[in-house]
Amino acid sequence: MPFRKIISIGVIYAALLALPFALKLHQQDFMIILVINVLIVVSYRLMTLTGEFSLIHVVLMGAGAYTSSLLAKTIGLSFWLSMPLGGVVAALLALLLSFPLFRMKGFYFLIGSFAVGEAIRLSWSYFDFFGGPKGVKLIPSPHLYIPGLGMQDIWQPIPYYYLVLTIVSLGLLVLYRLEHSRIGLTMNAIHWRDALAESVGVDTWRYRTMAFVIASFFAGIGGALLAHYIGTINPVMFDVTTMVYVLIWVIVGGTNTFYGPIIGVVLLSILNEMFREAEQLRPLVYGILLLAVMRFLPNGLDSLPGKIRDYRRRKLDSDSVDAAGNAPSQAASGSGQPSTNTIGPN
Amino acid sequence: MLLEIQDIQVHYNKVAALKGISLKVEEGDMITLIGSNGAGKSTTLRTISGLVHPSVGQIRFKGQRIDRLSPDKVLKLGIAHVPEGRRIFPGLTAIENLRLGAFIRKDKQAVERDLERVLDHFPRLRERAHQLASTMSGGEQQMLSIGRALMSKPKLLLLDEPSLGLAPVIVKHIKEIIGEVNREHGVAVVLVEQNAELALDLSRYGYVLETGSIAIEGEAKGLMGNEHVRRAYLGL
Amino acid sequence: MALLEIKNVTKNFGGLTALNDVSFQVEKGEIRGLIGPNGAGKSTLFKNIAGFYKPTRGRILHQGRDISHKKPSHIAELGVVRTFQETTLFQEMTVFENVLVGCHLSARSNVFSALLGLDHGRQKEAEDRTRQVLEFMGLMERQDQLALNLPLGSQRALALAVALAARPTLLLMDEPFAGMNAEETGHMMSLTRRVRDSGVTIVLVEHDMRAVMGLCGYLTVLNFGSLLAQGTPDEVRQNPQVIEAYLGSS
Amino acid sequence: MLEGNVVAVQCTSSALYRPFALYLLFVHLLRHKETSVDLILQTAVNSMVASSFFALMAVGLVLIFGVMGIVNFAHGELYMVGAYSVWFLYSANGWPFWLAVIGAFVIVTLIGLLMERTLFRPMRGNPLGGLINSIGVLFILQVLAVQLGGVGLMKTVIPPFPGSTTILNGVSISDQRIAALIVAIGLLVAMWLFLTRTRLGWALRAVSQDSEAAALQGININRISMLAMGLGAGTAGLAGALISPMTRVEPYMGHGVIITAFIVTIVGGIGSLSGAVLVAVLYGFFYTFVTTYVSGTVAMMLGLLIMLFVLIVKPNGLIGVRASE
Amino acid sequence: MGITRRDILKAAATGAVLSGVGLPKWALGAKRKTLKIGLCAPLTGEVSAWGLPGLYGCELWADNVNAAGGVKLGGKHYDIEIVSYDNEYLPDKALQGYKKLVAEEGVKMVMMLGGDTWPGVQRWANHAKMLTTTLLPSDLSPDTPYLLAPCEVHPIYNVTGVDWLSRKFPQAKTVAMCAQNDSLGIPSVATYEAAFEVAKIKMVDLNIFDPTTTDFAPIVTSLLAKKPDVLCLDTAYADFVNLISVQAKNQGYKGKIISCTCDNYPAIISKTSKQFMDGFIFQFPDFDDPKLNQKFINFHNPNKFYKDYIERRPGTWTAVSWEYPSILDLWKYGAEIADSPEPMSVLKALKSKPTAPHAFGTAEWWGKDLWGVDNALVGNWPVVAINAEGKARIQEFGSIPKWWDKHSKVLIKHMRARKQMWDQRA
Repeated sequence: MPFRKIISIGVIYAALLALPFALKLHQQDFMIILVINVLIVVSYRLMTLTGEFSLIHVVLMGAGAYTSSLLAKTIGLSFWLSMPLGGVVAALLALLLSFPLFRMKGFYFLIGSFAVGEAIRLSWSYFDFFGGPKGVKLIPSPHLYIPGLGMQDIWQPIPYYYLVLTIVSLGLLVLYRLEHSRIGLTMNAIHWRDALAESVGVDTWRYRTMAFVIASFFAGIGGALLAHYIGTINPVMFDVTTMVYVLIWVIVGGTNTFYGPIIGVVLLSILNEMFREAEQLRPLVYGILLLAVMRFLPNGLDSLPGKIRDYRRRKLDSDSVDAAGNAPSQAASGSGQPSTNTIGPN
Repeated sequence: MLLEIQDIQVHYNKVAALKGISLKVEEGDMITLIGSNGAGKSTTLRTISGLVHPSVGQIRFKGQRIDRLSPDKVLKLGIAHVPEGRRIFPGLTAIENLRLGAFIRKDKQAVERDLERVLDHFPRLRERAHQLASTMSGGEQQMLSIGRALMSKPKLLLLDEPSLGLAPVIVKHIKEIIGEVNREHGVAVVLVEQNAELALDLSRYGYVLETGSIAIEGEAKGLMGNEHVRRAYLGL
Repeated sequence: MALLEIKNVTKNFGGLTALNDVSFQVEKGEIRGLIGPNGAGKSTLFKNIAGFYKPTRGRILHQGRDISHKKPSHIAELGVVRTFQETTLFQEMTVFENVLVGCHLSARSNVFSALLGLDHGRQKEAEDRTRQVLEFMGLMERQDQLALNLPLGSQRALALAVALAARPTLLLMDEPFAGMNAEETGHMMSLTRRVRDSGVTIVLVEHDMRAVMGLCGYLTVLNFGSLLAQGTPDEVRQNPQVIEAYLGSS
Repeated sequence: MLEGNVVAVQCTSSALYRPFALYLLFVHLLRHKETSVDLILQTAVNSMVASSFFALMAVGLVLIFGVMGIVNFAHGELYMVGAYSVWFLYSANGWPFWLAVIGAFVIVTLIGLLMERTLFRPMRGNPLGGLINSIGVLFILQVLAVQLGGVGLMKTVIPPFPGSTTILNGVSISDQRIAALIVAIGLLVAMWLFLTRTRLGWALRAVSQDSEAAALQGININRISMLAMGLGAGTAGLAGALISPMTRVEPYMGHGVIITAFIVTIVGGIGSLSGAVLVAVLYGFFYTFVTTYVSGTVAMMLGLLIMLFVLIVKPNGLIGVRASE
Repeated sequence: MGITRRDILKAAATGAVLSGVGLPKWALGAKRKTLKIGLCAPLTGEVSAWGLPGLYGCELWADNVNAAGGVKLGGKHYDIEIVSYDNEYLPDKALQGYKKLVAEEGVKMVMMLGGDTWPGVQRWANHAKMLTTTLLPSDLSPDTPYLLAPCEVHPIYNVTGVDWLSRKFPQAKTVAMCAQNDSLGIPSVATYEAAFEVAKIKMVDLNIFDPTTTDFAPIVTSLLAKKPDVLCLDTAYADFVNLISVQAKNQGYKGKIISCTCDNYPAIISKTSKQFMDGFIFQFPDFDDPKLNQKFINFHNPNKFYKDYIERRPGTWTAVSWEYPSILDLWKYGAEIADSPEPMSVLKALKSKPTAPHAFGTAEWWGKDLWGVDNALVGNWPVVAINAEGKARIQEFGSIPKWWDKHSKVLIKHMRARKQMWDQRA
């Protein structure tokens, strides 16, 4: 890792550690939710590495939240066991769902994942076991043994913030390493050309499933962290509206880089708080922002540096070289054929 | 001069598909482009019909520049393109396909007359007029595709691999049809073919394309026995 | 025993018969040319061998093992690797990464070892292999470029390198010479020979007859989904049926 | 007799807590035997109305997807705008009802055209981008509805036909529903005639089957896209306009509708208009019967699972007829 | 009609905020000191109908009180300021909002809708010892010492309507009921079951539907198939009451209808008929009802309040428009007794006597048997019926405690069967 990167990450973490003391009480809560959402979007991006976009991520987050809450409430399991189990159950659910879902690709996968997700979510509000539409209340908060202080109930925002920050950082580290390992490389390869990957022996089904399962594990962890902080969950919290927000965060941020979705969620969440005064108009801001990003940065905010670089380079080029003979040609037919990567269709 | 192409270049992404091609078509003429896969034959036709725009060079049709026009404008000027693989509309009936060929025309009565003419010309299509195009055989689909193009009453017809995937008997029939279209309707034809024998036999003039450039050109009869052609095809 | 045996393979799409009872064999160490006019069924046959399609009838044997109903990735694992028509690469990845993905089989790792860095040895092995292949294909100095920025010739070489990285015993090359000029073709031909000399059997689908005739010792000709002729280039060239199929007769 | 009823009642309520919905459906059909003729007939009448609206919504989605390849998430909001337009023109500003319905159709069509021109056209070939843009529109339209009508209670659209017609003893249907049903069916027939009998209709279908070949016939793809989007949006708006006197007119009313429309579209085959209409009818009956006999949640859950099943069986698209390679 | 000038002004103002110009929310500094009261409720989204009209009511209440000289506590005069936070009816947003109101705005009481948004707040509210109110007494439990349900004791008051019905129309023998499946609908189902059992009216059908339902034709069909004498709509949302009633009329129903609420009933009459709606029984009076001018009513000047509200915020009046203000009335009463605005002092003052002034008359602190804590204010509750002129009028004030004294066992039985007792809800 280059030195500059280490320094900047160090600075960011120093700021993150000091931050709660500079914040007002409700902003501390905001930070906790935001940090959890960072894990949600970054894990969602792992899915998109293989080129698939799902609409079930938030439901799997809910699965983690429900599992952990119910285990903690009904059999009194410790948070330290129920939380990872929440992740495991979400991952297992994803594994199970991968069999029907990965028969589909692209748009069909998107819609298929939406169908299963919504059916699962409706079952929470339908069956008493999950608490029905009211959901689960009075979810216990985690306890931690701190030397010198004894057993501590971690429910106040600052300690919980550090707990969340630690777990999410670990999650991010894992996701980062995974992406930069050969496995991540292979997932990326599947995204670009799944047939080529298959032809050199990559079992694309296996890798898609792996990405889905791991992403869901972290979504489940995120859900559990949320549940044990708020103390209550209900099916509406994990509905398609929430999913749409995750999708927006990820896409506005951009999926080309690890930090893209993080930029998306941080920026939009802060904007959302800033526009709280606008009350009824708040979603309008979202809508317009979304359209603007798609119009000017269709690959997300993280494509901005590259665009600027491109622009500079082009400017340099056109200054130095007479580019008249090299104007890039456009296959701008009136036809609606999408930009297939074909070369010479003869 | 009906069509004149001056040194056009076409790039897909950054790769050059055509590296400077020039050719000419006279009124009522029939020329052919032959060459192996990837030589740039289809790209040339797609560039003429406006599906692709050249990065360099000009295309003139009856003296007017058309290299920046969209396909519907090019068609209105009188150039019809029968694409590779037929590309008929599978969910429409044969007759609906044919009528769509005349989509740009406003002269309703003349369209009906031409429809009758095309159906006379292709009795097989009349038999299957109300059948879904997807249920037709390959040869019938090819006829439909040519018939559809004729419905726009073109001055110039671009034919891309009309014999592709067809059995020899059908190929023969298609060849006859192309000849008739050229002679009887007075339509100029640019024919792209793998089947060089067929193409050169029909045409007045031929161009042999190799990797985006014209390797050799000349009167079709002269090209027939040309070593260059044989080599391009069979590696002699 | 032949390296590859195609036994009575038929492939139907709906009502269309793309391959009709095709049988032939490829011996170890050959460069076999598979030719025929457009639409003859060459690509379909390739896809059947590589597992992207399943034959409707018939069997495909590789080293005596039936591979006709296996998944593409499994077939690749058994040593049958294909390249693609046109240039199919991981466009937005570097040359090095492209080949590294190709090494997938020789150094697979699981999630946990990848995370904990336990696969360091295998990782290094894969990287060594990648460098070796890049060296072999003469792509070493371009290893950090994005695939999409390479000139056509290098892109094709890279496609070959990706396939080679998977350590094939049988390489299926789909039109590697399409769109190349004479110089590029010549370079690609020598690369192909080098690959064969390194012990890889090659089946080549190609329209560029100079390349085919120059490379292949034996040709198989398909037309309308059926086997039309087989023989040495000279035999095939003289074969009246082949001439008719290509140049047409009227 | 009464005794039996009580059992049935207990069963209905406890149905919420039991897992085997299909089994329950069966049990309930048996339990309701004593009133079944009336109930089944009335439910069938209800189903027909539901079906026609499902069909209107689904046909629009299919048109837009077929021609432009875009999944329009804002389709439910176009429906909402249709309903709001009627409320605004008819209830708030005293236009005649039918004029207001036409007004709604025009307004929503214009919104559709605007969306095509400014948002979907630049996204051609980028389905995900189109989807995201439609979500942006969804937010904007919801906010506009809140701004136009305020929050609080639903907007009241007084039915212009307050009466109801008794079809059979105990089976009746409101005149408003009859009127809406007639218009909906009329529109579907008109659309079918347009698509199968007119040049423009053929052109539209041609573009959805092979847009490049269509361009080669001189069909302007941009114009056809606008036609499809205008028509698709217009039908959604009309559905909203017609249903406005019968449902909750509020900014979020499009939400539930879009899920149903997706189910119908997917199960019917996403490129197929006739498939969409057929499935809309079947699903309308299925949904209404399950809602009547078991519960709306179960109906929705089963609908989603049916959709999933169809996706599993035909995972790579249900596009009816496409050119084979 | 639709858009008023005020709306446009508001939109313009919001636009200004958006464009970054920024308008101070509380533009002019007050001369007197200010006391803040928080409202943490859904102000946007699908549940906003339960929050926003309440905010409008509270603002009117505050303006009235301030105009009359504010509140005098400990020798000082205070103005009242309502500080609101939109919790979007989401637990996490509710928690943030609650903290913001309490810790940063320094409010002296937080009013909430309750339900989904309460449990997340509970722990912190206890920790901060903050006086909080809810409209949903089902939030009460022994763990909520500082939470009051001082206005609505939903759904217990529904027994008064059924009681009145059974006395007025003894010929009614059967009832069919529908209810949405949520935290409002289910406890209400138990209450109606108990009330009908006491009234000896047989329940012949019960249809519990999903809150996302939009088409009520199938539900009404299945209800009417049982040919009931009475149709009971449970605690349906206002929009549901509207749609169900219209469906019932269209499917030829001619019997009685009883419901917990019937907001905006003129709209329903306009969609059905006066004749059809004649005799519709529910529990929420119009505030222009002259019967509200009786001596024992504690809501301050209800008729004028209603008139002013309608003028200010036309078309938005619902039950919450007066319910939150009535809580403010009670708070003012408590603060004046305590002579201090401090939350715990106010709470102590309020609970110091077994009774307190409820909007509809003096009521007692009650609830131990149902919620494990006596934090709900229960007394008389009006029974309202629509008359032949299409106007809702109070028929009587029924006494909830009197009913309870006789029939508590029945209610507890049904509550337990529906798993609504506080010990079952934890």
